[in-house]
Amino acid sequence: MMAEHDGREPEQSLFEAPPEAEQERMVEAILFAAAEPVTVAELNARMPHGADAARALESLRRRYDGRGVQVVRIDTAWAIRTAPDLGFLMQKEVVETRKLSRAAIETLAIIAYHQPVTRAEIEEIRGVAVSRGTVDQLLEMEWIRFGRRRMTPGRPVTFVVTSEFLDHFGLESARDLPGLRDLRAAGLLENRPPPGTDDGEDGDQGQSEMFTPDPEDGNDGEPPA
Amino acid sequence: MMAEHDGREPEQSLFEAPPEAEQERMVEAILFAAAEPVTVAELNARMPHGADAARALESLRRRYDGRGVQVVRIDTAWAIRTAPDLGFLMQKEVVETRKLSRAAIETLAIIAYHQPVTRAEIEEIRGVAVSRGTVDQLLEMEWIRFGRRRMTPGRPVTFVVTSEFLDHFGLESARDLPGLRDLRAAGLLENRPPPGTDDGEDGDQGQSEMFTPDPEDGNDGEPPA
Amino acid sequence: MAEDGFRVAADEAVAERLAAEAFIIDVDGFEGPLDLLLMLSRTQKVDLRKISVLKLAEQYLAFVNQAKSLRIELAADYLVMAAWLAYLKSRLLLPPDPTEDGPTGDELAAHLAFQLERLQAMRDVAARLMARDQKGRDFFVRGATETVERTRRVTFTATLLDLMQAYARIRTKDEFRPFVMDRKDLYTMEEALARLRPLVGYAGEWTDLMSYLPEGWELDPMRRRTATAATFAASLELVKAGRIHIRQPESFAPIQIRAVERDDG
Repeated sequence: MMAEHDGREPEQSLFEAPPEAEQERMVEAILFAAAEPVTVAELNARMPHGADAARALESLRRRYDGRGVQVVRIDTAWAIRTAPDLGFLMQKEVVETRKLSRAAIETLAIIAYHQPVTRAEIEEIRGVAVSRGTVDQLLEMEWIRFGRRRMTPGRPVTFVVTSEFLDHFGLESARDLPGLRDLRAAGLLENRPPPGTDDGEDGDQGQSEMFTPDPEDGNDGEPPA
Repeated sequence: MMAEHDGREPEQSLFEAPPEAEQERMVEAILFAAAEPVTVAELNARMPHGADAARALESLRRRYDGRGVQVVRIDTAWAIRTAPDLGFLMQKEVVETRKLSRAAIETLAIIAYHQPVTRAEIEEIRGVAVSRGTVDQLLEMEWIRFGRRRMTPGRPVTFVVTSEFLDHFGLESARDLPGLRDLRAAGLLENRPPPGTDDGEDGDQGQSEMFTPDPEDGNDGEPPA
Repeated sequence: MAEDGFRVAADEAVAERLAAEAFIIDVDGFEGPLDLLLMLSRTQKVDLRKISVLKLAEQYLAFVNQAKSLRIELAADYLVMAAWLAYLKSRLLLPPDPTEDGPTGDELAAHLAFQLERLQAMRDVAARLMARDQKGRDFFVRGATETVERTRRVTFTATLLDLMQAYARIRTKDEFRPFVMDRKDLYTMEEALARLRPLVGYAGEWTDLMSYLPEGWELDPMRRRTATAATFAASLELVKAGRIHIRQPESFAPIQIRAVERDDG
């Protein structure tokens, strides 16, 4: 039987310790598979006799320097973690762009043209109730905000458009919104659609559909001059 | 410090895609963060526009060659796994799995080598009825799943192995099953009906069709669902 | 002497019983006749491709006969196989009858040999498969995974043209005001909800839903209708939210609601 190594001098017990490169592989595999950070003591306990986990760890850490994952110290233990600059890869944002609903766009238009305006006034103009969801949505998009309360009984809140709104629509101020006369001049109030813009894409048949002056042509925000 | 750059970049798409070394870091971070294999499609979806995950994967795989962890392909997906020769370090991580019965192991092998295969065919090969529990167990482990129905009278369901099966046994694809080539060469994967039976029904289905040797085409061994 | 003889007899009885028991255990250990045939074929000590099916049939029939003499119940499929092998044996021994249709004895024998070889091959690859490095035993997945957060962000957009068209639509509509539903006589579900919410907390007993109509709306039939519809819709919302119970004892009976007690959920 082989005499037991006394282990006093681990540096010299190369006789049975695996080569350094091999020790590094071991540390790598252990850190990878561990659910929790692993201490050097535990690494040494799990690795073959004579291994020097601290040293292997150090060279592993250097190896991962600048890589997509890094060997990091957490308290007294070690773990492999995503490089901080790549954290963005761990979230996946699905952005969906939808067209505003008719109710929302109408409400928005009324606020833009009549601001500051109360909810009751919006309903008066639209002729139907304004749902809470519609207003919330516009508030959340930061296209409208609360204005000053109206000095009438009940002190109702008013709504105004925001600078984000102006930004989005490329307006300097709400006063730049074309007036009814401009709309008419631009053909937007004509009852028959301008030639060549006919498309049947708008499937919904609201009551006011019959008054819609023309089908919208495309999605680009440029109003006709 | 940045990972080394590779001087000669042949692509012209530098305009928006991150440099290759950076793409490799990204793939590295994503694969390290996941326990389940990640498909190339998902890698591309999570990486910045213009990135080429497949290429980054290839160089990452080479980088980890011989390391304590490895980049492995499972079907159309990729994952990092510890090197099998270091399993002895991982007693802590070993999860006791339910021991499979001999019937379950044989049934699994028959499905893997003969897929897509019907229950009747499994029974024909084993010479005994396949108990419901055996199939249920394999389904529950997600090692097998239902394949397409066979276009024969009764339209029986077929079974195929899953990518979880491939992952568990460290197989890149069903084509890499051990001994597959020899079995095929020996004609042991043919559906050979007993003499004297009406063999009109099986003309359409070579069970081994998926294994048709065709190493060039990168098609994963899975039949379409 | 007599004692010895007795002992010998007793020993034989024991041996026989043990053999029978071993046999029972063996039969139980087989997965059907094909498995048994495969085991018997190994005694021929040849490549499965060169096996003598005739000899194998005889071995099997001998096995079944032995089982019968030991009065061991064999499952039906073992007996079916025995009958089939007896038939096969006769086909193999007798010269082929040219008037008879169907497969020859050699064809049947070849198929049986194929089945045995295939079963053996499947067992071999099953063993090779199980001997592979396995996940969670020989190689391991990442222990500390990071979850990918999937955030779904919906952005809404509109163009200036949309905005102007919407406004134009409303302003044009003004000219046709008579067509528009009169808001004065419309009670919305939001209003009903706002009214119901604080009130239902006090409804410890079943209360008629109609008692929750807003004051002054129950007189005019049109207003009563819209208020009833809105209040009913609002009550369903509250049921969905788990705030109240709702019931109607029978068709056309009054609809009643009651608050959900805090501690019964």
